[in-house]
Amino acid sequence: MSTRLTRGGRLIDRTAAVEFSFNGKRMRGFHGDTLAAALLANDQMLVGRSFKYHRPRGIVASGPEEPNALVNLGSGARLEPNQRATTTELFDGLECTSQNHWPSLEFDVGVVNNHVSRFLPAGFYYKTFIHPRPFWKHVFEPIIRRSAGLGKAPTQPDPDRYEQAYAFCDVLVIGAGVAGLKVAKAAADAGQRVILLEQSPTLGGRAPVDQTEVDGQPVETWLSAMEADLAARDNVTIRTRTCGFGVYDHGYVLADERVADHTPGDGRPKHRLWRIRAGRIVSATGAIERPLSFAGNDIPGVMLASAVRDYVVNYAVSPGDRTVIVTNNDSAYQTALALKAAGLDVPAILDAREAADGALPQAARAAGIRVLTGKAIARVKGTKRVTGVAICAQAGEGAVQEEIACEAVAMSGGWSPVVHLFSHCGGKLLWDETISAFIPDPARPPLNHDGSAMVECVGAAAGDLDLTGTPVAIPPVWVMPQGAPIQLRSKMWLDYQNDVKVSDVELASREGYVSVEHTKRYTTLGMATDQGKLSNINGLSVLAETLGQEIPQVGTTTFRPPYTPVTIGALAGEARGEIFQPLRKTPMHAAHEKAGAYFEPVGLWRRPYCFPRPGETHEQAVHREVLNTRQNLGLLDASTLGKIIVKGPDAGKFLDMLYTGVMSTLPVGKCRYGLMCNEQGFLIDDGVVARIDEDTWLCHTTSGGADRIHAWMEDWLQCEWWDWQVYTANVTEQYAQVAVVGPNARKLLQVLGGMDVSKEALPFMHWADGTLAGLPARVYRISFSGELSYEIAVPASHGAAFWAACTQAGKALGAMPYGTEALHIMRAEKGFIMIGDETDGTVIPQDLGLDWAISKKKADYLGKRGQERTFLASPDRWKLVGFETLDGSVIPDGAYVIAEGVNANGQRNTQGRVTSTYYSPTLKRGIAMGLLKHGPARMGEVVEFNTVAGGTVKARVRDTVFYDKDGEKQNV
Amino acid sequence: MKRYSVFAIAREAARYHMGWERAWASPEPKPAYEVIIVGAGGHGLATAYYLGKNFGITNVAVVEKGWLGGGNTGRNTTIIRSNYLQDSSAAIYEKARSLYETLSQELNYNVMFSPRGVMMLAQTHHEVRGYLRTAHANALQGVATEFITPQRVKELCPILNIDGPRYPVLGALWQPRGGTGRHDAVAWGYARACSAMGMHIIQNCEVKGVRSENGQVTGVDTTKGFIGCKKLGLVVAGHSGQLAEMAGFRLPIEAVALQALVSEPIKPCMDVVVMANTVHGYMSQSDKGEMVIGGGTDGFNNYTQRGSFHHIEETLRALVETFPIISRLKMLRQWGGIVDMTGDRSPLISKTPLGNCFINCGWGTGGFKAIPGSGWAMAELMAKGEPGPLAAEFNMWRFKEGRFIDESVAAGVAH
Amino acid sequence: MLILECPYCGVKAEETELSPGYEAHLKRFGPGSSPEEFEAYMFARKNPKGVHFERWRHTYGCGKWFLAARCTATLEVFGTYPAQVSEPPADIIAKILARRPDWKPE
Amino acid sequence: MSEPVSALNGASFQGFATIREIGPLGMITLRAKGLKSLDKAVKAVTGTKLPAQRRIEIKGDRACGWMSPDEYLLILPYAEVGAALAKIAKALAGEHHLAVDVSDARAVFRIEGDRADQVLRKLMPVDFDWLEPGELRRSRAAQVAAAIWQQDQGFTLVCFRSVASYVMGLLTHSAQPGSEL
Repeated sequence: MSTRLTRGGRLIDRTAAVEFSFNGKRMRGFHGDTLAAALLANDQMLVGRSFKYHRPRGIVASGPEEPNALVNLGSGARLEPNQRATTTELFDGLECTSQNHWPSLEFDVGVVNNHVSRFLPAGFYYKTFIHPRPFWKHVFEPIIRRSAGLGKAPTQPDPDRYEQAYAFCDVLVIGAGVAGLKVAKAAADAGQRVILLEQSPTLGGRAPVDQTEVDGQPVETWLSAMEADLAARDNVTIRTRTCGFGVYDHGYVLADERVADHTPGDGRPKHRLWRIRAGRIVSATGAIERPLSFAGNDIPGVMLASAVRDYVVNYAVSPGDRTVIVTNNDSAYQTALALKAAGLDVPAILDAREAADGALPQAARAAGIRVLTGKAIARVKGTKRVTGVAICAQAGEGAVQEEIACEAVAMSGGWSPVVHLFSHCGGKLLWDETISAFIPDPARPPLNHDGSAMVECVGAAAGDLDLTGTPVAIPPVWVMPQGAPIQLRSKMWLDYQNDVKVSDVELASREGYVSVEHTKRYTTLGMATDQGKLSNINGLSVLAETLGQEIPQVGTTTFRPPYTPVTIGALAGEARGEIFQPLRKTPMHAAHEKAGAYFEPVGLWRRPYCFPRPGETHEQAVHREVLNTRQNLGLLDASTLGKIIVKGPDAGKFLDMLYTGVMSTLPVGKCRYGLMCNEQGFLIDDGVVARIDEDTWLCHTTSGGADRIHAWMEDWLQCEWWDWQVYTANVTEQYAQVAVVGPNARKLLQVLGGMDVSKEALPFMHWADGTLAGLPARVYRISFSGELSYEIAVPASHGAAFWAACTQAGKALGAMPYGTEALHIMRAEKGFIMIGDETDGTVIPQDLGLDWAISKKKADYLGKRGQERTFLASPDRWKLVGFETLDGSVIPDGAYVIAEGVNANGQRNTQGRVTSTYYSPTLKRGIAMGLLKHGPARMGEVVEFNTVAGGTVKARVRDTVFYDKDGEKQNV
Repeated sequence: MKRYSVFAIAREAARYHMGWERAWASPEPKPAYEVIIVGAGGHGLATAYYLGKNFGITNVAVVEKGWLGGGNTGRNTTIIRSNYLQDSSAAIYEKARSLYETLSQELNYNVMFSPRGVMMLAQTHHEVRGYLRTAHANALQGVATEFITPQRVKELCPILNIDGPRYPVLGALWQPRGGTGRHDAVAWGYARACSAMGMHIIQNCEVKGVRSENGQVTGVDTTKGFIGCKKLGLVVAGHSGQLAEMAGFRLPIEAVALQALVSEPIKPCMDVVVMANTVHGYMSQSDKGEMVIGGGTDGFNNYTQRGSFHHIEETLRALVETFPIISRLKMLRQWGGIVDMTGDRSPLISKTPLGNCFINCGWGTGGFKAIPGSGWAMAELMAKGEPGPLAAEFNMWRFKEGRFIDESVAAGVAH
Repeated sequence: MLILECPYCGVKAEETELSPGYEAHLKRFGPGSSPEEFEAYMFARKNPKGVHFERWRHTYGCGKWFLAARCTATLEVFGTYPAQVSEPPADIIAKILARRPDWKPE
Repeated sequence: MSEPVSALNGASFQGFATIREIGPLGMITLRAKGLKSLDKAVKAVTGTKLPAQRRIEIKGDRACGWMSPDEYLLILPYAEVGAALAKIAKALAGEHHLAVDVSDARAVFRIEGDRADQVLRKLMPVDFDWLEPGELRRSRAAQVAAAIWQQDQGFTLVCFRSVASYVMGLLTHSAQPGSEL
């Protein structure tokens, strides 16, 4: 059984006991433990089930490469699926459960897949479940989905906070092992600004476990001195628990800091995403040990040799009393020595090499350990945990020579440098024959913005596996034994989580899925949550063998970020709830909230849609607001309308290019409606332009258009007509703007007092500056509703006060606030177009009967040439008309006018569509505008609109002005 | 071609699956073919397949510079839907969707078409009107969609936060027979079927030049030498501009990066595909349990297959707001592809200024769902030399006339 | 995640502070131009895999448009310069040629 | 006349740094380039010289910041804006320029304390190690435009008025006790 040793454990604090639970079972560990170490200390060998065959799974590794020991961590709102036990720091009260089994970890019904695994080879699902057709969606797929999927889906919103931060440095070192620390120090000595990231809580990497000395000093002495040295420097920042997980272009690196994973609920952010911009990136990310492929290498108790060493040395955890070592290189001998030093039994070291005479093998022999060279594991015995191994010759076909009882197997198939960060942005790799691994090619690094090398690797990440002072050679041993028959190969796991075996890769190759990407995708090799950290090279080598090619010929797969999976909450950062997105508020926003407004988003703004009273539906409220405005007085917060000042000697000329009409001739003091088109000719914005003085205009835009149109103006001024003397300023937010609308509008302004707003002093389409209610105000006499109407702009800082004054003074005049929906209905009753309703990016002003707003005399304006193209100039375009239903009903939103017959693709022909359709409370019937082929020539004709239910609605074509055609109401 | 079936698997299991034959052959190129398709992605392979199946043209080579299905076919979020607004789009995407319904049976290869339903959320009143318009258009186009209530949205996708607070769900456009497929399998299934018809799929063969005489195409220079042809189809997505340049014309196309990502797998919690265009995010759950998430495109020309990470962050913000439970899941893998965007964001299936050279490109962010329909229409165009009704509107001369096929006009986007 | 130096304010701005604007040095064709000229102005974009001249606006900074010479295949930036020119300046051309000797300016 | 009210009416938050909304301040956007009298016009309003690229010249409660090659931000007491605009108009009469009151279009925050920079390091893609005293940096705070400079042992941040509560939310989130960098 695996257990806690009575002494040792460099990372644990035996004075700080910690309680936790696994599958409801209470267990004890120590502060400093990882969850994996603590589980092993409690003899929890079986920790999960595999993806496809639901085979028993135990802990294999000790770091982020762990494919098996994934747990549901926490519960309720803090449930976190697929948490790696090997990188989870133990804390008091930790709860976790194992994954992917039913009803229990020990007894899992899904294991039936294991018993029929012969019928479920790689890609079996592509070859079956084809008939009968509906069965895929309704029978087969649900079964497959349910048996896949690993961890539990959370059911509640995440209660934790996340945040992000920016950092800048000259040199970013990722990985604080000996190599990383040395680079950091050298860069710091050179006066550079250094950031050093380390994914684990402590510095030193593998050195404290694997080395006794660094630069002639005891390793712990060297490390503390180095740590103290770096910590004392102003130009070095060290961040532990921070994984640099992705390298992006131009020196951009993302790192995930696990701020409070080990102290959940303490109020600190759970994670912090670092966005680092580095001049140079040094990847000191070490190497990951590879498993060996032998039959039964997935049985709980078979572990990486380095992991066994880590558990013994760092956590004083024994994987079992008797551990067999199997290896193709010297490093695993360290495990044997460590186990021996901890008083544990190592019955044998099986070395696939014909000879093993290095210092470590000699030391092992000297320690009395039985070293068998040229040997392999024929198969591992046991089901839910290892009970022994059968030994054979590596050179043979697996004839068993001897069986050894043991509780654990520590394997080492060599080491793969962690080249991920070098590869993320296109760095190329070389195959190193000596260590049988891909290493970064320094001649073909990823490039920075200036063309220089962006990432360099050092230490083990660069292939320097020289841990003990002697050069390391790792011969290729890809399958054990070399001549293993298919029966054994179909029991050799490459990808433990996804259940991909040697035989699966061979099958893929046999079927022609020979590109490494095809093999991966066909077998799912390397697609598990460890992203192939343990399996990729072994799988690739099997593929190369079956193809009779060299590994570099077969190639490697592309490494994509992230290096280890990153919590999505950290990537979303602070942006949730109230600060999910900026929510733009007008100065009157609080007053609207108080008045019970129902808001709608308009871009990032919130505008009141209507102001429902208790017991009123939104529709009832809208209708009341329309009628009250038409009969008495309505108040609209129009602050969101864009306001852009355009000034300069060439401003008139500029606006004449920008608008379809002429603005240069607008007299000072007057207003004019204008349309803007893009170069394609399509209508993009509209609004009223006011001439402020000789060389100043104020352009109103739609609410959504202010920033876009301002940018559009600047684009033309900076990039095309840069010699024109024009300045613009977006003053949208400087003003709170209130539309005072209805028969009592003038009366209200008179009550507020301070300005002559009579018909004579301020005629329709004029503006004036003055004082209202004691505030500086600019009053525009314009109307978007057909009523007597003023729009009043006051400084935003006085907006709330002005709104309150209007509301207060308006009480006696029947004033009510109205929202955007009432605004829409009133403008539709008047036949005014709305950008976004009548336009959709494919409509030109001519389609909307707005020819009166297009200058015929101007040689040019933006969009003019576009509008001359054949399709846009066609007489057959759909044009704007009004519609009224024969029965007074409302035409459904989005309905099309149907035409006879079907087109070549069998679709029903159409000849138009509705663009605005409302129930008009004023006229007490449905009204609509829409586009119709040859529309203006078809007045009085009855056409049919479709409904989604398959019916039709008959409507008569008419003009677009439903209300007060002669404009008597607005011209009083 | 040996048929795939559960019986075949049982038979092979007895001999440890040693008897399976290659899914497709890997021949060396012949000196000439009747038709060469450049690009062995989904669209190219489907074009070849329908040339054979619908027109009996099997003297076809599909040449591919890398491995088949290795471009955008293998990099997308596998959404299949046809709830498009414009008639010509709806026609070709619906053709594709209906072909997907029976594609597994037709190819004898399970492409795992899963009509689990696609919903596009309406989160502003403007979006409601846009989707109502699409629903009315679809009703006339023969595309089965409906506009559903927020309550129905919640029933179909319980993990959705329909109450906002920022963008409450006001309804959704629902296409019950939309869904997902297994992207690699689509390419592999077509490749296997093409190979069975005797067509040549030539991988690791990059086209370096296009040859012509008297304004007619005569063949292509490749890394495996010159290969002659009577007709040439360019179906290479992100690299269309390069191929067009070799053929001597310029396309209304820009190449930009589009990104996607998946989470670690979790047990099934989402049975439908959800697209939330107001906040720019879409998500579904794969059969493996991964949440499959699509991001936005970069706004600059890019051939690196790497996008800018802030788009991923924007997408994830939006999705955490929409699906709060994903906050504690982990992003497992992110990647990018190069998409070719045309001037109206709709594809080109068109003759070109070069005689007997045809182009199929410009699928932008939405190509996977179109594969069978695109191949069908392209095959018809190449076989007859003139477009059929499916391809007619997608000619490359529409830009000169200003005759756009603009899908962005409704609230919809072309993912 | 690009960084580009704004030639107006000297800030090494990151991509999120900028807005991209696609191809630079377009010549505007208005009324009177042929259908072919207008189509080319609107749609026939250079889409090179290699050296490209493009527009960027320092949106979250000084608000100015500037131009950049960048490689679309490696994302290397050769230089940035103000937008008020109709063709790339000589020093930018020289910088490109220093790193891409085979490149031919149009 | 009512008193002008700033966007958040002087809201504040005490975390590991102090966040205060201040104002309203008088602000004028002045667009002009290479004019002879520009120095004089600015001096008349703010008492400072014309700032160089990316600089802000501060004098008491007045300042002039460089916003772009042809744009300056003039800061002065709110009540004096009208008079200042008149001064500018007079000084630059006949020359091409644009001067406009933007006092009400902005919200202004102070971020103070030893670790004030950390609050901003979480929100802005700006290398604060290299932000010099007297440097005005226009950038982005999370999802909105913002300008910042160091002043009196802290930072002043200017953003648009409509997003003031969003920015307050950001600053509050970033200054939470326990979340020091």
